[in-house]
Amino acid sequence: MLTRIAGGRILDPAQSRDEVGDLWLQGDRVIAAPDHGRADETFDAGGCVVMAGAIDIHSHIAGANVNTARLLLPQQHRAHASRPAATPLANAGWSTFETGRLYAQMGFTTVVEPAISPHHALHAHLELADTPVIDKAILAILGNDDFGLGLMRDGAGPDAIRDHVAWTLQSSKALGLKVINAGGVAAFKDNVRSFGFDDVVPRYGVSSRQIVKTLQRAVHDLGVPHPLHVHCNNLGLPGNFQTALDTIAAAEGLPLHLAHLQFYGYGAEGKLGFSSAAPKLAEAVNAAKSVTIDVGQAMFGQTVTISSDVLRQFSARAQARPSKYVIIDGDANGGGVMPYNYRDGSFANAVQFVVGLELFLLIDDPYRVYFTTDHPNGAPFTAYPDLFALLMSRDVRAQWLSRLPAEALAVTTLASLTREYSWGEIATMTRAAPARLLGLKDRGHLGPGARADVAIYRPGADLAQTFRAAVRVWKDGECVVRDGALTHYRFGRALRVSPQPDAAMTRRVAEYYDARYGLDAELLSVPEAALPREPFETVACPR
Amino acid sequence: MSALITNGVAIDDTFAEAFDMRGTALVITADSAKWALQAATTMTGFATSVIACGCEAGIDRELGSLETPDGRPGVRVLLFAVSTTELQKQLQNRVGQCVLTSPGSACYAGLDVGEDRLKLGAAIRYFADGWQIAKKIGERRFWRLPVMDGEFVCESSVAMTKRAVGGGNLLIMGATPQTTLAATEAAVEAMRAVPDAIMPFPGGIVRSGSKVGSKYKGAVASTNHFYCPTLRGAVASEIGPEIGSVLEIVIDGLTSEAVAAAMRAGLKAIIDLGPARGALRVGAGNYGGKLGKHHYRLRELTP
Amino acid sequence: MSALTFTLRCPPPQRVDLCALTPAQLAGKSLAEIAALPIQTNRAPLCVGDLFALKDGERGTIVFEGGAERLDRLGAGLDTGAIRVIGAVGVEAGRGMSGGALTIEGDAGPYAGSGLRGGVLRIEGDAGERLGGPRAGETEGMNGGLIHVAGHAGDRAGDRLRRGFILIEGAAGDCAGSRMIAGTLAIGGKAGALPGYLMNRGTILLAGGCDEMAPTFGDCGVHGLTAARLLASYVETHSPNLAAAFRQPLRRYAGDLAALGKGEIFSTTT
Amino acid sequence: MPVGSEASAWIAGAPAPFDAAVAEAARLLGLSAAPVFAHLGADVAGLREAVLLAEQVGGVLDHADSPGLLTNLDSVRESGAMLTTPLEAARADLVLLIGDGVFDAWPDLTPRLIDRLADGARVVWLTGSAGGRFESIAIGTGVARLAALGRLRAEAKLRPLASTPPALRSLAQSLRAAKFGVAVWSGADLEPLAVEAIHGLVRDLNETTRFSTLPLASPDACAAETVCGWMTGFPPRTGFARGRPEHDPWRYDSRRMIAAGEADCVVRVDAFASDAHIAIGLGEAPANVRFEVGRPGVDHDAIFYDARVGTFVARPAASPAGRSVAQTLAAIRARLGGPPC
Repeated sequence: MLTRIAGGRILDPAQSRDEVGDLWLQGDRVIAAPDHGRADETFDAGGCVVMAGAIDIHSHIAGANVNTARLLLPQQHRAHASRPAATPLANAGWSTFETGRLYAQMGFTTVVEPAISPHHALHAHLELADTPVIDKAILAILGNDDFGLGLMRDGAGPDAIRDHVAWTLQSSKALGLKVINAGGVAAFKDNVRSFGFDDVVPRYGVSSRQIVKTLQRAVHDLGVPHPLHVHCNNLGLPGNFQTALDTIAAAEGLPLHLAHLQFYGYGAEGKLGFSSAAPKLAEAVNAAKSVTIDVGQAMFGQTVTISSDVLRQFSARAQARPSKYVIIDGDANGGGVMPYNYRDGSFANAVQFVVGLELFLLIDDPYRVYFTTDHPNGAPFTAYPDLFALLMSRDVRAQWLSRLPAEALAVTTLASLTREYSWGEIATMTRAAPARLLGLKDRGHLGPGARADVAIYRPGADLAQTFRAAVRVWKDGECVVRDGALTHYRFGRALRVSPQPDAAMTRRVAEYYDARYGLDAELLSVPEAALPREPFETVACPR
Repeated sequence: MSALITNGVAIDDTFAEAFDMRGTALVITADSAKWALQAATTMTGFATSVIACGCEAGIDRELGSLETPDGRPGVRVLLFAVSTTELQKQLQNRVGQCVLTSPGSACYAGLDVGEDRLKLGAAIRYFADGWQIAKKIGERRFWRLPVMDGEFVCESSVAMTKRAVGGGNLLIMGATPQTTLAATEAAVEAMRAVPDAIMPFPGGIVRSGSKVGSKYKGAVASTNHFYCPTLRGAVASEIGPEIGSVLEIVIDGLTSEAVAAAMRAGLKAIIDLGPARGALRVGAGNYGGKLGKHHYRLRELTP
Repeated sequence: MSALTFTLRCPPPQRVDLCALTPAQLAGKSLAEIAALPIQTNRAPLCVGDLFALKDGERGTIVFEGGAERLDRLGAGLDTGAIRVIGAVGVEAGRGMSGGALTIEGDAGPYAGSGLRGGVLRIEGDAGERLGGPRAGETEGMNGGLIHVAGHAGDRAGDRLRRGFILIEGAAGDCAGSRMIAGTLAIGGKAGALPGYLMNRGTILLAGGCDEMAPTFGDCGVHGLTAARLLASYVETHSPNLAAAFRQPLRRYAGDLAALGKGEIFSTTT
Repeated sequence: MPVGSEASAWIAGAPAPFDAAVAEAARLLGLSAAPVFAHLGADVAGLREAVLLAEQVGGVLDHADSPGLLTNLDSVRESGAMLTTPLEAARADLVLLIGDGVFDAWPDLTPRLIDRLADGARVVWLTGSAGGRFESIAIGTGVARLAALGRLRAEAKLRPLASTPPALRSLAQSLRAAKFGVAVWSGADLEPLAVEAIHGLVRDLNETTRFSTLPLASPDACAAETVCGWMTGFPPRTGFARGRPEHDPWRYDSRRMIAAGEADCVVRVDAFASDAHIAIGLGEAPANVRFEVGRPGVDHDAIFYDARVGTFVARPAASPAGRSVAQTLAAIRARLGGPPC
């Protein structure tokens, strides 16, 4: 099957291409224009923008904590439409099927679930396998687990740490490694109620800084393309920008990714003791070239926060709306699920909203700032189209700002920012940059050989609507979205890295599981064969 | 100044000049009329003039047990101040110190409709140190504060009107202090029957009528020397030789109509009493009509 | 003009969902359109006209002649107007009502008045379990308005009650007022065991005693409370009997001390 | 897939070819106005196909162990909860067992949890009446248990209560003094309000110390809850008659529906029974069509819920044999024209 997408504006920052022209797809790949030029199918993309499928590097779409959130909030996600025959359960209120459908309709073709406890990796992969259309991946969590902290406590060398990370990535079939409130969650198990970057975990005698730096080094040494993905300490607290600054400084030239930086952009200025510190953070990020961040934009409305930062979720429990929460003391990180309502009349929520936008607009390099709402923590991913519009239009921003409390604007700088993201910058931030960050060489661009993941948008006056409903989306060369609606299912694969741990580490882990749990460590790993279809695609670790 | 003479009483061709105020009303109940009145009297004490008391307050009327929310005897009191902030402060201080403290009392909104609402129970509930309980009954919300004789029930909020008027007045002039007082007392008694209006001074009467300003720096008001009989020969006096004593009645009302009605009732009582046992002349205080937006012409109020 | 009348033709062959049949939703609809509204809850198609004979009338006043235990969600979402049912109804009668009046001249199933926010629900027969209570997964039950049951009520009447009044003339089942958040629940007959279990705030009146008080309610003695007089005045028009009970000297039990402990049970059996 | 000479499918009690039984099952389900899946004992793949089939035929999904499952879940979703995992619970210095059914719900409770506790850890069992193993306090069941749990919670908040039995008061002090306590019970065994009281107790304790809970339910019910959760957003007692998932624990109670004559076709999937099978037909014990199915992890590779870890594990079959639940249900769905998924 040879497909020609004709006469669209091809926007491919990775190839420095921005021109009206044709794009050719054959099988599951983008190809150079063939000599004979006769397509089986031609789509007239005149007036449209043609981009690679978008990539979301941080969105909580699957796994035990997400499912707990579904079960916790039955009233919040009722289905209101019956399903179309060709897409079972796609209109269920909050299903994996609906997740795949909604992402595809926005032109997203790859999504990373960024926080999976290794013991729940199989569950997460099962959910991802039931998430149609998109490719997906998980990041495995370490940094609060007894085995890993024990290695650090006992002074294990970098090789042992590296092998443990490799074992974990291999066992959980993950694309990368995440650390969440490093040491803080473990400390909470000993009833510690606040935990900073240089605080020391009881029983283990290691600080958060040591944990982050140790794991950062291990990930780097393994050659895993995606740098350590860090959820810092002190999330959500006034004055916590200092924690983020300290963490950025601790990168010391090695790659490090800071997740949902918005939640760390808070000063303690102003009469309410809460203000935007986004300019300070943006300055630090601009200067630290080895650091990447995603924003975790907050948008107004009802949502639910899902986090493996158990300490943070517990500390914030009084803010749950509706008033209920689940806190899980897990085998390592566990999780916390708490419904929350961001209100535009709330001073604090308005500051959060503004901090995110400030970070987007003040960080210069679109290759180092990633587009996320930390779905669903800042907002559901379905809010992305509105967020694109906010970034691309000062007028849209001005309209939103007019609804916010004046006190909130007084402790922020957003009103003075004039930058408007170009289509090219949006394409970079959502395609070229995340593919580079995750080491996905055949995604995020439209050069010959690229995977035929293509999204086409028809720019209109309403930018949010433009991005909400892609005109066409191809996944692996198959057209799955027409005029903003998913036509049928196909199932993508989970992307993973496959570093080989030293056999000695495998033995050591096995001994640990036997001694501590009386279980075979293999019981909690993800066997490839157990999953349906063709579950995994391995991403190379170049080192 | 030409005088209209009615039943021998001269009514000056002048007007009382009054000002916009913020006003509200409370209903205070207790197990007996005696204790309802006690609480009301205490909370409206030292509330003669906003100049020094923060607010002007008084008893509007006593209520029978069929007229109150809890079926007990009650008293309706009115409070007036020049700003919402001040009225709020006075309300919570006075209810907190004088009603909350009074045996068996309860306190309800005496005004349901207004441009704004003031915190009532919502402001003093913290006295209960966490033991306070809110209770919503229909559209009304009450706070219940455990106290040593049971519970103090206090409505959460009360309406406030911005259409209240303060400073309606009558100047009652007679031959002797005795006849002047008799006429003024008669007027006050008649005026008390008028709803939505109070006379905040002692017994409704002020003998030290004031003018704006003073020779002393910082004082905003001083004695109204134009009406002081003992200065008659020393100043450009407003009173003739037949006047030996002047008393004033100041009226605040939730509406301008209430102030006018009170003045009308007072004038009628004075005229009905006649000059022999009462007043020779009735005037009113004003500032030339430039300061207050409400003008009550005595001639128009004379029956 | 007389009321729009739905006369039950036959026992319902399946449970039916009648939430579409409220004055606001039927306003402007022709009789034929109303008859064609789907009400089935399984795969067998069933329309209003299949189950009911319709007699045209004013849309603001609706009468159901004949009831059945399978008539679910009758009057759910009612916001204005009046619905009268001559007969029994199934689950969730008047769920989420925000105004108007729903009168059931018969028994109601479980979850009657669930999540009521306003209006008056009157049940002349008995009510099933969880009267006014939340559906599974909701954090709040009834949030305003008034429910009056002439007969008895099942277990956990007033579960998670947050605002408004539930008046039960007859007996109530176990754990009446469980998990109450606030509001007022008055029971004329005898209540079952552990009224007010885990209640945080709110008032329960037991005019006929109960099978067993929870040990986590503290006896605060007998009082004539002004607040009870206020409640009596409000309840008077709906239930002179319960109003009279509120005016009696009442023993006050504070609780549930296992929970927030700011609720109370008033008992007339001093 | 021939299984020797023995039949693997039956129609009306008579052995039948698999395809014929699939056709008959599809016919019954296709004709049914109100099909009800009354039990869902299956591995993940089987559950997945059950959900898809239920959607296809507009049926209702329930599980025989829903009462216990929902007793646990309702309290979580209505009030919230502190939860932990079976592995983490072994870290506790105090384990509070509640209800007589706790060992029935988790037969491996002793080896998997109690025996793995550190030296010095304390186990207290709040039993119904009998004196149990461990240190036990009999608190009764039903209303008596609710009253006792309320008392325990109030005592743990240091509320002044009259006449609390000394054992309960002393236990409340121990709960406050625990460094990491874990309460364990079976949802099938406890009153819903008892579970609510325990979660409230644990919430209160976490104001000053660390405490969590390990609510037990049957493993295949947990699996059904989880798979239905990600596929539909809801746990069992979810129906599809109107083309979209609707969750309603009262209306979609399969036992009630069958008793009330509301269900006109019943499907029971029980791959964990000794005679692993799927039965379709009328009534509590349907017999119009019956399929023998393979046992998950024994006769075919499977992923299922493992009570030892509180999540899914994979187990490859030692010697593959028989059709799985998934294969059987998928065949029925395909026969009904369901799209591949």
